[in-house]
Amino acid sequence: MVKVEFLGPIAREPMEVEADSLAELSRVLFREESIRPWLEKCAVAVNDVMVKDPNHPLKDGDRVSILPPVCGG
Amino acid sequence: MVKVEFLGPIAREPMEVEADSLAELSRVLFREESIRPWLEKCAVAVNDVMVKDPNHPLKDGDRVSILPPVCGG
Amino acid sequence: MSDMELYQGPLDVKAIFGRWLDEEAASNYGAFTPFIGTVREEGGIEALSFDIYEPVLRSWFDAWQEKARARGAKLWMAHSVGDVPVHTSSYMAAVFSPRRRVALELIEEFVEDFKANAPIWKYDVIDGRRIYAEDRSTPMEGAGVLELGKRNEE
Amino acid sequence: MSDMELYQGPLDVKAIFGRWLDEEAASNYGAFTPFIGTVREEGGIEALSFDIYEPVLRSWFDAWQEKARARGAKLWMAHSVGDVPVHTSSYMAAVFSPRRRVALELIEEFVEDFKANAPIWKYDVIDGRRIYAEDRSTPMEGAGVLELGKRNEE
Repeated sequence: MVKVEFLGPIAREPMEVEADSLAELSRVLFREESIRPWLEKCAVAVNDVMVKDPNHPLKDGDRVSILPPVCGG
Repeated sequence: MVKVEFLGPIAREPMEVEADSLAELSRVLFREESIRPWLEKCAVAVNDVMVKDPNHPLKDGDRVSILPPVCGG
Repeated sequence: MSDMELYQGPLDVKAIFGRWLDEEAASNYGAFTPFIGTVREEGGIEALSFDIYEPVLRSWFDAWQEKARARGAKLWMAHSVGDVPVHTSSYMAAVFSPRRRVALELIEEFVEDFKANAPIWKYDVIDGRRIYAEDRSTPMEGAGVLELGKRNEE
Repeated sequence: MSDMELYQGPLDVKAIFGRWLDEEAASNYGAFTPFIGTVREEGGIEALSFDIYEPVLRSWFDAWQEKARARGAKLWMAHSVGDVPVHTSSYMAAVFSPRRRVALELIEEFVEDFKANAPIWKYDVIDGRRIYAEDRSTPMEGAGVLELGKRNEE
């Protein structure tokens, strides 16, 4: 199980997902109506490290953060 | 007569010169041993306005400032 | 005192500026280039509001601090969390460097990358309500990494 | 208070910064980019020293203020006259602008042109003696306008 948290304006509680890669996780997330519109604009961090490989492997206990478009300053 | 003043590190008192153009003034200045080495690196202001035309006319009472290389900050 | 500071509410710009100056007073830097971002009164907002994801902001900042160090320079940064009323400041950054070229180049590069990649979310506060500033927001570097799931669903 | 300030000796950086901030507190600018130049301890100097020709500096600055205004921005500047000991500051400049791009671009352009064209002469102070910093100095725009005299003499 990996824990998925949604940051900033995505009004969604964290969820627990069974997935052994980012690709697999993304298939699960795209089935969720409330999350789907965000996903193509979002970046991802696994255990607080930014990840750019869509096939990045996940292991039990990983924490995945979904980061929507930003605007600091 | 125009008044010529030497700014910054040029250790030279102001002088009064008879000249009706910058070109004429520059011929006079180039004859002065202590000024000559400065002149090709210097810019010129007439009555506090920067002048870039070597034939700029001068009239009686004009104040000519000789500005050596700068380094503010 | 850390070189990346987060504050609840608006920044005390003079105090932070003064402290950075004091911290580096003996460091023999010749150029100091701060950037201060202030909330403008426009579009009927009463404040901006910010969410920050600190762990990723910290690693983003630390990577920049390394880049600065490699060029002989040092970075400082402060940002607000929560509501920041109009005409008060939410963001300060600064470069100290031996020479002016590095300071001027680095503050520009840092601030631009900050806008694009710091994990901070901005909201307009209008009539006490927080509205995500979606139109001014930018997908971070690496956005789209979840597209594979979409393609597989189609 | 003028927007171009000359001071005998080192600048009180915090006081000047604070005053500029206060002056523009209600101007609704979103970005504020100061530049602060500090005297580095190097080459055995105890201080730098400066001569300024104020009338030409004033017109140079006023022309820049016009350029800034045309881009919706505002400039401030302060500089020392006379001796400025190591680790104290001799130069401050700042841009206030509605938007960050203009502020970042303008402070860089302004500071670079300042170095090249502001009528200020710098001296190293070593053992109490003032030595013109000739090797770091740059002929101003328009230098060479007196070359005609040389050619005519040759």
